[in-house]
Amino acid sequence: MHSAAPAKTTLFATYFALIALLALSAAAAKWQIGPLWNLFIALGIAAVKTALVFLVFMQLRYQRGLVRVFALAGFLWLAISGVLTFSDYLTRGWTP
Amino acid sequence: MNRPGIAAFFSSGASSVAPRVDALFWSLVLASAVVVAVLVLLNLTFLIRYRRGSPARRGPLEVSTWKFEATWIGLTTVGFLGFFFWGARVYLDMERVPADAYSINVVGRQWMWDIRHPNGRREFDELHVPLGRDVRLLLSSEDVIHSFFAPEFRVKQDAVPGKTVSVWFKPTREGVYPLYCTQYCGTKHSQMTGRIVVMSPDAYAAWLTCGPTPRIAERGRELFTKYSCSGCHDQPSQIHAPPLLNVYGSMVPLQDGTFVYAGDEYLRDSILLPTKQVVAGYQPIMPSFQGVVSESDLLDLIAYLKSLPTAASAAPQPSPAAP
Amino acid sequence: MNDALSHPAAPPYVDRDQHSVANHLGMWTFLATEILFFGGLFTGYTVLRWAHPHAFAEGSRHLEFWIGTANTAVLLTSSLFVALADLAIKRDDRRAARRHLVAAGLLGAAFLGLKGFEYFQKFQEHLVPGSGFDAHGAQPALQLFFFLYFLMTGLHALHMLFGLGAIGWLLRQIGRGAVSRERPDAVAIVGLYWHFVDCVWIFLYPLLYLIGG
Amino acid sequence: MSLLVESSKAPPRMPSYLEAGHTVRSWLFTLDHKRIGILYMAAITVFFSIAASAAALMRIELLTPAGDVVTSETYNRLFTMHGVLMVWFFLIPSIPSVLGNFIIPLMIGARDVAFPRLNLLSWYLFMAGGILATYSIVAGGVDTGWTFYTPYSSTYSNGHVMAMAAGVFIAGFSSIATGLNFIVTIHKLRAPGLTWTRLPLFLWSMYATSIILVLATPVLAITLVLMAMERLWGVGIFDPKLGGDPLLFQHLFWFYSHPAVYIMILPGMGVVSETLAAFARKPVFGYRVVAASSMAIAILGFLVWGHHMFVSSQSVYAGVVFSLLSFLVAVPSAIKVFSWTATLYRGHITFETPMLYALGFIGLFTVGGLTGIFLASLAVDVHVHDTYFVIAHFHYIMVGGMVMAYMGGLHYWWPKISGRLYHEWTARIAALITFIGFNLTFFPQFVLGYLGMPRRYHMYPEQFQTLNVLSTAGASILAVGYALPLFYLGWSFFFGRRAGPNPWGATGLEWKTASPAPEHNFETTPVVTTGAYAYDAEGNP
Repeated sequence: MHSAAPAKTTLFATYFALIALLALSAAAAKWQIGPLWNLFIALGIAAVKTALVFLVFMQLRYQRGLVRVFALAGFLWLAISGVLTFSDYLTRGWTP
Repeated sequence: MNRPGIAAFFSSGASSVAPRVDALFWSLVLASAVVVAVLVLLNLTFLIRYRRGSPARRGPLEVSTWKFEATWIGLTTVGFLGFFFWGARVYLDMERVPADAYSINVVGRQWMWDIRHPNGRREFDELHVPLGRDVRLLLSSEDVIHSFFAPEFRVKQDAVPGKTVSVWFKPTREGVYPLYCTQYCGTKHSQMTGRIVVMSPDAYAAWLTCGPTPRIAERGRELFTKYSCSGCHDQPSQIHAPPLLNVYGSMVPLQDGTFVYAGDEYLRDSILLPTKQVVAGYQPIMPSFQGVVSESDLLDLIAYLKSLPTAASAAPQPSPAAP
Repeated sequence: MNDALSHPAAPPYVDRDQHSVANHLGMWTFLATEILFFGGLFTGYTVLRWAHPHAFAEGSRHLEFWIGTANTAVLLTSSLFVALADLAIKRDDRRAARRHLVAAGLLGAAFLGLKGFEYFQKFQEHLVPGSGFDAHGAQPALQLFFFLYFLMTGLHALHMLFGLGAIGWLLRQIGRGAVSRERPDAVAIVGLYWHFVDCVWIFLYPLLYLIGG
Repeated sequence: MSLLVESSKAPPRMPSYLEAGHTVRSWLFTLDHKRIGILYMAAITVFFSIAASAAALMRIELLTPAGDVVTSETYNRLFTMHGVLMVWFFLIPSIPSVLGNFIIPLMIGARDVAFPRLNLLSWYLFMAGGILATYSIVAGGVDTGWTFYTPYSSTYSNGHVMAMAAGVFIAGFSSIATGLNFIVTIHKLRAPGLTWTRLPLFLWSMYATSIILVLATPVLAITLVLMAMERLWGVGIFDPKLGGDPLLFQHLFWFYSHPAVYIMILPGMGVVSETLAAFARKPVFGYRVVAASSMAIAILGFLVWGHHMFVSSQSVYAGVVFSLLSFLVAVPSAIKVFSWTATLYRGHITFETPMLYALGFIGLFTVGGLTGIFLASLAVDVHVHDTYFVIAHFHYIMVGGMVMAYMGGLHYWWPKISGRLYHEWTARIAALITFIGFNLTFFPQFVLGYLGMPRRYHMYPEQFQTLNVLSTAGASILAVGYALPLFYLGWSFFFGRRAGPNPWGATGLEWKTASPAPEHNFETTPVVTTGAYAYDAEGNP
């Protein structure tokens, strides 16, 4: 499993992509298009950056299926916690 | 409360919802008893018949196991879903507060229940309610979480600091019933108990007027000045703040384009969390009174706001004596 | 424990490959727990921000945009160096591996330095939650923003400190030859941790610094 | 019994793990999973005894309606201590850390768990947490209840909340380390031929448990940090005065604590599957479905926490959703009960002590599970929530279920642990006493709850006294049932008849090696060629 590892050029390409995304993120924050849109853009860029780090730096794309499942499990469970918690908050004002 | 334990076990309760809860409860007991009986019978039969050395026939099973598995997965799922719908139906009715319910404020505090009736009459650890009326309790708490539990009414609701929660019931039998706090609230949790007295409407009306009744709306008006609410909200004012006449009971337009119904919860939120729902056309400049106004002052302030001419002036507080 | 002779790999393992796979799986499982550890905070943050959008926007404006941005760049660069160190050790270039790790460690320290500077600033501005907190006329939920700010960045900084410790340990192991081309796992494992802590910051940055709106 | 035959063809004895060293140091610095299991056993026995004493005092207090034995402050500290110690320092580590540690590597044919050092560290973390919790009790106690609800815990309580929370926090990392170890062990160290569909059901249930340990515990950790910070700092996100929300604490807390209930029952289900197969001498009915139901419980268990909050002023709609999901999580549990019953069909059943405990488990767990259905039904839950009905329900699951299973498992694997047999009839009688005492203690509490007696009440209205007296009487019988094994197991450890490798004639790799297990478990790595529970038509392995 060590044989397949990212090449140096891949690492640098990923790094420059990350820095570019950071610049984009910082610029987008200064460009006001409504708080919700800004938030979505900022979090979307963060998600792309994290995906890059996971796939290349953390070599997820070179790992076998099992490790990928474990890497995703954390996020899936985080989603469970967020979605079900918000099933309460978002419907609090509703009355039957 | 005064009845012996075993009789209470089969009582139908003292509120309109109690028989419905009991019907569900006893159906569950019956279904469970059947399941347990079948399982015990099967287990005992197998244990005796297939004890080691018994002459019973063994050998591999002739049928495939998955048919059995599928059958009981299907049956339990259907049975469970049935009980889910039943339970949810009754629950939704329990949560749907009737529009014309008679409102009483209940504040939980370590370790007592502080109760205010609409005319200002106040009592502690004892709640008098008229028979046959839909009674709505507006529960809040001054310190920790408490829980209002009236077992004979099959009603329970936590009183959470920082918000007001409604719970309602319709007493169907005169009498004296226990009231407990069921959310652990500190040292004297087990002494935070009281009584609920269900009286005939006439007796209740008489009871209401015989005690001391401070005019809480008047006190609320004084607080309105004391907390400098009037500086901004009384018209005319230098500061651009929404006027408060005709607010209670109306639909208030908000900055984000939605509307909110201005009930008790809205008034409370507007004082404590003013930027949560900003009225369209105004700036979120009002400071929060969270931690500044005590729970009891807050109730008086809300009482004052409700006493102002309202959008639905034609429908004032329902008079308590009406059935 | 002294009969390792009969087994070529460390005690419970049959061979090195099995050991290496187990190490990776173990680390990823640990990272899943870390996601949920920070996840509790993120859930709390989301609920409160939803309840108090104005206070949170106000709080975000009190933070130094440039420090947050610079720190993100610093961490991303350190991550690159950790990835390079992993590559180097697999190519049996221990000197380069150490050099890259030192660079990553220095960048990590720089991050903490900037963070410390920002903490100091907030302290001077009376924005540290507690009795000395000055809401600057904003609503009380501003204090909740700063409570979360300090807790989230503080826990992140604590993870950074552990990461620095791990890098120090790794440098020593490489120097002793205990980590080498034949046994390179430790670099990848520490690397996984370092990259993960980096990812936490990747989310903290927009959530804390970019929501001023 | 095939005892003599088995022992005569046993291989020449390697030194057992018990003989590998006799110094204190050889125990405290051991990396052997079996010894670590024993260390855990010693520790949880102590915590169980402390927590059980607290329960005994509470039951004595509740003999009379008045608060006449202890003060309210003391009573509140007693039930907090009982809850915290039982949940985090007995139930959660009981089967996983004691029996799991001991048996998992033996069952999969491995020399040890994947990370032996981490395993030892987890015991030390557990002890550190336990000592902090004990310190907070000795220093004056905590009166928040085991649930630590805010704002009571963060602002109003005057107990040693910080020390207690720190203790639980640290013990949580011990849980995580154990779960992580088991996951990797089961994935990576299985003997050749031991495929997932041949895995004994105990391993399936331990795997499912480990997933919960790993994914739920971190949320508890951060929740306790948030609560402690609020207490320390006076500022926090649960504080309504600043616009925080006390219910958020409950969401986060139950996100952990509801799955934690399954940490406390899934391993028990695994033990029961093992013992039933062993004493019915027959494969478990519907093996695949039973294995899958463990995983289903582990995953669905994360979706139902809101059923603890039906009356908390959580949204009505969230309540309905959580209720539906709670009904669904009951389905896999029901599958297990039916499958166990069907397992007995056409078996060759004998009634040794572990089997008695397993049968007791099935009965009590069924009652506990069915009353869980009551609590998932929204309208009924409103009435019985936070009353003795809930107490009875979860004690049927936790004590009737998990403690029964732990005792059953302990007796079942005792020959492997100690190399000796206990006195069978004494053990059977103890199991019977436990079963009777348990029912007498907790069944009256269902009635009390329906009648409206709230939980955590130091004093109570007079009409509840009869049932409380019954319950206390039952508790005294239960105490005898728990005390007996301490004596006869202790005696057997030194003087019991020697057990062969496989005294029960059971399948499973753990029975293929000597008793007590050799230091390195197996002389040669075993190879597996059949599924679990491969008994022939006569019930022989």
